[in-house]
Amino acid sequence: MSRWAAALIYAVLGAVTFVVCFPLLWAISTSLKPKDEIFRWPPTLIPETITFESYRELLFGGAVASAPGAGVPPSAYFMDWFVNSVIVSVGSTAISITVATLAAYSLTRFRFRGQRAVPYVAILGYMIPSVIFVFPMFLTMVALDLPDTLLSLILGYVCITLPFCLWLMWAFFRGVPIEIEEAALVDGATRLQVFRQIVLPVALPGIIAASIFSLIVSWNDYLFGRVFMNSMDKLPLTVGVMHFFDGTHVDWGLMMASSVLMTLPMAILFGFMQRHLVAGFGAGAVKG
Amino acid sequence: MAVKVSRRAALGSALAAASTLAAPAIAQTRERVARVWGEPGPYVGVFTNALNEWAQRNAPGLRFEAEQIAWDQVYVKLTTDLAARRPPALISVESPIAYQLAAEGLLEPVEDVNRNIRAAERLVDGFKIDDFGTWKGTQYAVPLHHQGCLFIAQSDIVQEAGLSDPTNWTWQDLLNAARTIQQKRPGMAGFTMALGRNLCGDYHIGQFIWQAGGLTWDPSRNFETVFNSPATIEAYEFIKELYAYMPRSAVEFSFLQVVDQHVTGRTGMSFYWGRTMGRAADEAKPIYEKMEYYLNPAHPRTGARWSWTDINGWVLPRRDNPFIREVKEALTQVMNSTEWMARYSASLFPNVGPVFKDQAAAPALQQHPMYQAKKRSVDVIFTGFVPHACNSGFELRKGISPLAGIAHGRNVWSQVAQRILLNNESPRAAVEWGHRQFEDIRRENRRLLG
Amino acid sequence: MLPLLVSVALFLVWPIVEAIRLSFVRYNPLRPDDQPFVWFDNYLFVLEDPLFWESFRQALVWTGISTLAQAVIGVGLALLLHQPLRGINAFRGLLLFPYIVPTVVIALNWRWLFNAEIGIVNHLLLSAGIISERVAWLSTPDMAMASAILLNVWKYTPFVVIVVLARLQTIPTELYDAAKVDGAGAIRRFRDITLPQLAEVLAVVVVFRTIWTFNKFEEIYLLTRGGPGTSTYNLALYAFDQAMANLRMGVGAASGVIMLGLLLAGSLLYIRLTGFGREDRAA
Amino acid sequence: MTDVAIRGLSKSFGTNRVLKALDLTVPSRQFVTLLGPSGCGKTTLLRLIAGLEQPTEGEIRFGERRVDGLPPGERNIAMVFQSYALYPTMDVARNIGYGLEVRGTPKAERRERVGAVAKVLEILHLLGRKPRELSGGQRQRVALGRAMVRKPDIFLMDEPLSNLDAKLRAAMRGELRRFHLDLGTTTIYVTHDQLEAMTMSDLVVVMNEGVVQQIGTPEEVYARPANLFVAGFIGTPPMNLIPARNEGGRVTVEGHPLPVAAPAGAPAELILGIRPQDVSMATPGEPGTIPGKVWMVELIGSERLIEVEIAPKVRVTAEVRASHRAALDDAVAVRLDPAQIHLFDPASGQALPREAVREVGARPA
Repeated sequence: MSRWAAALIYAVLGAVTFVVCFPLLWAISTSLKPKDEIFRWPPTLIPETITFESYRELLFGGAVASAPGAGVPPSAYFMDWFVNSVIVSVGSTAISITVATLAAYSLTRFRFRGQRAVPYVAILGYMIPSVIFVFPMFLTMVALDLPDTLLSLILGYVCITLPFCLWLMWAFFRGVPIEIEEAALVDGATRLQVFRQIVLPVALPGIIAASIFSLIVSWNDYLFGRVFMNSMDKLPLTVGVMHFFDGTHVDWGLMMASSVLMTLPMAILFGFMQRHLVAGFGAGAVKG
Repeated sequence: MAVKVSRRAALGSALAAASTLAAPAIAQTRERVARVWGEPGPYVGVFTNALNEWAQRNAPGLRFEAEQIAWDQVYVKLTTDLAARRPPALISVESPIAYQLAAEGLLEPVEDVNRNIRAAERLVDGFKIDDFGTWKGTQYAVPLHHQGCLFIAQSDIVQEAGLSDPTNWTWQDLLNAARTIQQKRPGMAGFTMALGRNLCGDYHIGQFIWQAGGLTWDPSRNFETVFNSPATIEAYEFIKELYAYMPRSAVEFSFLQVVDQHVTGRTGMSFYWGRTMGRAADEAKPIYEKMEYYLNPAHPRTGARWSWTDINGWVLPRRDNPFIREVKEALTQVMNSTEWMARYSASLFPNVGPVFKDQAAAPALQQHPMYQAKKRSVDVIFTGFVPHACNSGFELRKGISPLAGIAHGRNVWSQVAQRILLNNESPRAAVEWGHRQFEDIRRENRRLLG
Repeated sequence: MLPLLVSVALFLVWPIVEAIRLSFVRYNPLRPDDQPFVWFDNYLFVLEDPLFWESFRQALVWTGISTLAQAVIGVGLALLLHQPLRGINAFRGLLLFPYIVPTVVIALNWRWLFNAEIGIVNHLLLSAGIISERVAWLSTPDMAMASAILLNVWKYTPFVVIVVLARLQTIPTELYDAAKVDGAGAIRRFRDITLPQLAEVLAVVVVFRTIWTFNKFEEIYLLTRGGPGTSTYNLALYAFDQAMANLRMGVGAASGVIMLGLLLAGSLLYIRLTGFGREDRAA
Repeated sequence: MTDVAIRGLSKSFGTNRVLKALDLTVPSRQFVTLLGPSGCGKTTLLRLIAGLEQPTEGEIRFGERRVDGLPPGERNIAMVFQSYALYPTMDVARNIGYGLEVRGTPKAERRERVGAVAKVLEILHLLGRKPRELSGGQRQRVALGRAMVRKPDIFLMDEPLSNLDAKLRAAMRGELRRFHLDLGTTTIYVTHDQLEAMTMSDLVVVMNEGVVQQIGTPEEVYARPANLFVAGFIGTPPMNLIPARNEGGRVTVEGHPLPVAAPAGAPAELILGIRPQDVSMATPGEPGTIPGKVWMVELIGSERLIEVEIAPKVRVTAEVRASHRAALDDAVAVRLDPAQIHLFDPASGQALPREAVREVGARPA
């Protein structure tokens, strides 16, 4: 490739990258501004005064005990929401991946009636808009005496992530030659050992891709959180931060700081797992 | 029931797997939690603190918990939680919805509470208990607060534009003022109101309709739909004229954006409740200092200055509510306490107007710095507007209508405005469209009217 | 294993069955005990509702433009990212990044960026002289739709990039060598080798993106709530609005079921395109 | 010291009977090859022996021990797979030692035994690598090492050389044979390649359509095929099989009498089999020869194959010295070595008793 062509590609990529990253850079910039600077016109691209006040309020605001005559500001719940989001996304991912892995494995390794239909069902489940089943599922949660619990969210997210995870794992296990399992059986391993020591390590890229997918979906969900949850201290982050719009007031600094903090865990995860993401999603295609 | 049981059985194994992994998520205490719904804002939290003070002394193991329901989420929560037969124990909700719930027969009568707190005697002049949510002679609401939507102007800008005292303005003066300000101050809107498809838009538009003499359903004529009157069309035509001096994006504005505009100095005048002043005091002192509240500009012919007012009371869901007795006792205790009620009202000054005389006269309110600094405006907010208070469920104070809540759920009033402003429909055609929507609502819900 | 699968299927299938049941009853959520069976009234209501058709049209615009833009930009970026250049991995990481940004975050950011009064986008365009007065991005019907589409393209183009990139990496380099020997230039090589090799995966991606964009709820709900007016409504918003704001659960469910039918058709197309599960039969 | 005894073993997949009441004894310490075309059931038989499949009926004994109910791990066997089936996530050392690992062999001992095997296989330097970093031959050795390290009673090998290139395959044949001689472990080896079977085995089991066709030493199955299938399957180039007749106790081909007597009780129609190596070229008209025309000539190195059409569609291939030249359509004749003639009953496909084939007026066979 000529140097000019390379320079051109760099230029195009650089420009696109800037456009792509700009919303987040702007969010970071806003989150570091003091409140009066946020509303200034013309806006300052780089904060003139840098303050971590918004972050402090989010991260440590919960420590402020509320006086009996004053309400608790929503920002005080931020860390609760953060922990909730971690619990529900990790919890639902753990369940989804466990079930999907076991189910996909048995789908590819054992014969049973209706086996062939399962991937079809999975792919359908994978395309159903959640707006259709959020309400019936909420009624189910109520019937199970679970509304307003993190468990209800976990189960809800399992429902929306499982079909895709199942499908992805199914695609992966199909690619695992049965001979290596037989070799292990001949070597004297039990079925469980075969699964744990041979199959799982081989399927690891698939598991990682499915986990990332599941984490993204459950971490990003808004609708289920909105409908299932009530208590301020039990909300997931996505629903919680909407409380910063209190009708008459929104603190954009706080909003952007929470945007940054919400994105951060996913960004870190993504940084570490990017390679697997491409590899894993290459195997199937992806729900978005 | 059979379905439910089999479903439980089927889900059992999934739950078993789930619960081992999610043990921390479900580990919750077994205390009884009575949920309290209210708007976002500190006052519901304050009231809940008061309820909990009662609970600690009188009902061990019971805890009240505030759940803030953002304005635009009221319907989602109401719909899902009532449909799931798990209502909260106590609700403070915008009055038209409260009226609707009362007519639906979903609420517990509260005459006893109102009697025990001597509500009738304590109520500030101009309000009656029935205004808060009495349906067919039964009281379903305990007066809690009032919030009237008023006209806000920056005195410096008004003076600079050479305009008269807004106290006596009519619509024409308003239009003229908006035009003048827009010309004199480049980059500043003359006037701002909400025209988005949301509750705030409904409220702001409603005021103009009533001032012109229009209304949606006529309670005196068995709630006949009367929306398509010349008065209504006149109101929308006026809004269209006025829109020329509003920010372009007013067509998406809701509560927040209107306050934002005013507090950040990008409009000379606006409609809003008390909160704009409170926020300006927090964030924009120079604007706060020049900010004045007035009764809404009068319609030139009718002279009416109606103000969309949330005449807000506590309501108690009747069904599936195991806390009725305790909530009533707690309410009685708290609302008999002038101190708590004053604290409630003062927690977001001057957003939640005091409903009781003793509360209004309490030192916590009288000596509030904002009251000291802005006595004239606060008096308008707390008491001056009361004769002009009505709302879409209590139009022109003619009588309670249970249909308005539904119409707000569909934002019919603001949808009409959007058809005019965004789709360029003629006001007459848009109003006719709205009329049909309202007529549908009336037909679908005739049973509510009884 | 099997009981586990069955219970999961129940968890998944039950809500759909319930949604179908709801679509045949009149159901005011405030009165959960009163659910009369009304046959196809809800469907008739939906099909006679101009707002449904308006939402449907808008959903087509929103889906069509978003998907097309995602496919074109996605393939273009994937081709660039496929070049063996130094530091290309850093670009890959940054360009795939939007995919993981939570919808709530990006919707909030968009509202902040495109804020008509103090948004940075207006500021930049004004100072660059591209526009002469502030554009009310989210309150002008066309602009609101454009902003929503832009958000969708921003967030989901990385998905196309990921999949196309994975496919590009499997195209044997011999093919290009052969084409070079045959004297094909860069453009011909792209047209005759790259594109046909990508065709299948592109078809899959486009079907997926189409179905998913068509079903999107949160992006629009959080950005414009369907407004201004109803100019950014799609079917998901319509269904939600009917059920929640209009207290017509049955109508909401019916429109959901209609969406379900459309998605079934889309899935069939997908299965056709990929021959999904065919290899299974041979095994 | 384990022999393998198989009695009445059947295996069906659905309605498809892959093995049909098969009996087989694999003597202890022997290298036994299961040879047959693809689909003949040889791999299924191996997998049944390994315990990877369950028989439909019949029994399998290792020595005195009946094993057909045991899981593979309890049979003390080792298996080398066609694809090697190396564990992709484990390095070579762990791959080899895995069987020991799951049996709880202490780490030190494991390392020692893996090392010893690796040394024998000359893969010591590869122990830290992952399978994907190995060449085909190296993978093959690792797979072998994995089988050897456990000192199993029986080695099972499923076409272990088929994925190697020709040269490597030839070298590995010798090595495998050598390992077997050193270790003396009973080995069952599945292949479709008769060269492997011939060069490596003590015994060859020729299978077709789920049935054992012949069991014998390589020499036996080559020199005395039990039936038409074995005759046609074994030997390169394949044996000529041409129609013949029994005319009054004398065998004739296309009307030309051969100096061979038909055994007593032989049917009138016969099939005559003769390897190309036992066919020589002659001048037409010589007694005992069959005239024909040269139909095709192929040079295969030091030899040349001459295909002679002796009647329409009936051709006999002769393998002669490369120096022997022939032009297409030359009129020639072929002479069949009477001592090497095999006769088969076309109805049953079975070979007629070898003792009964006599060269007319010549020395005994």
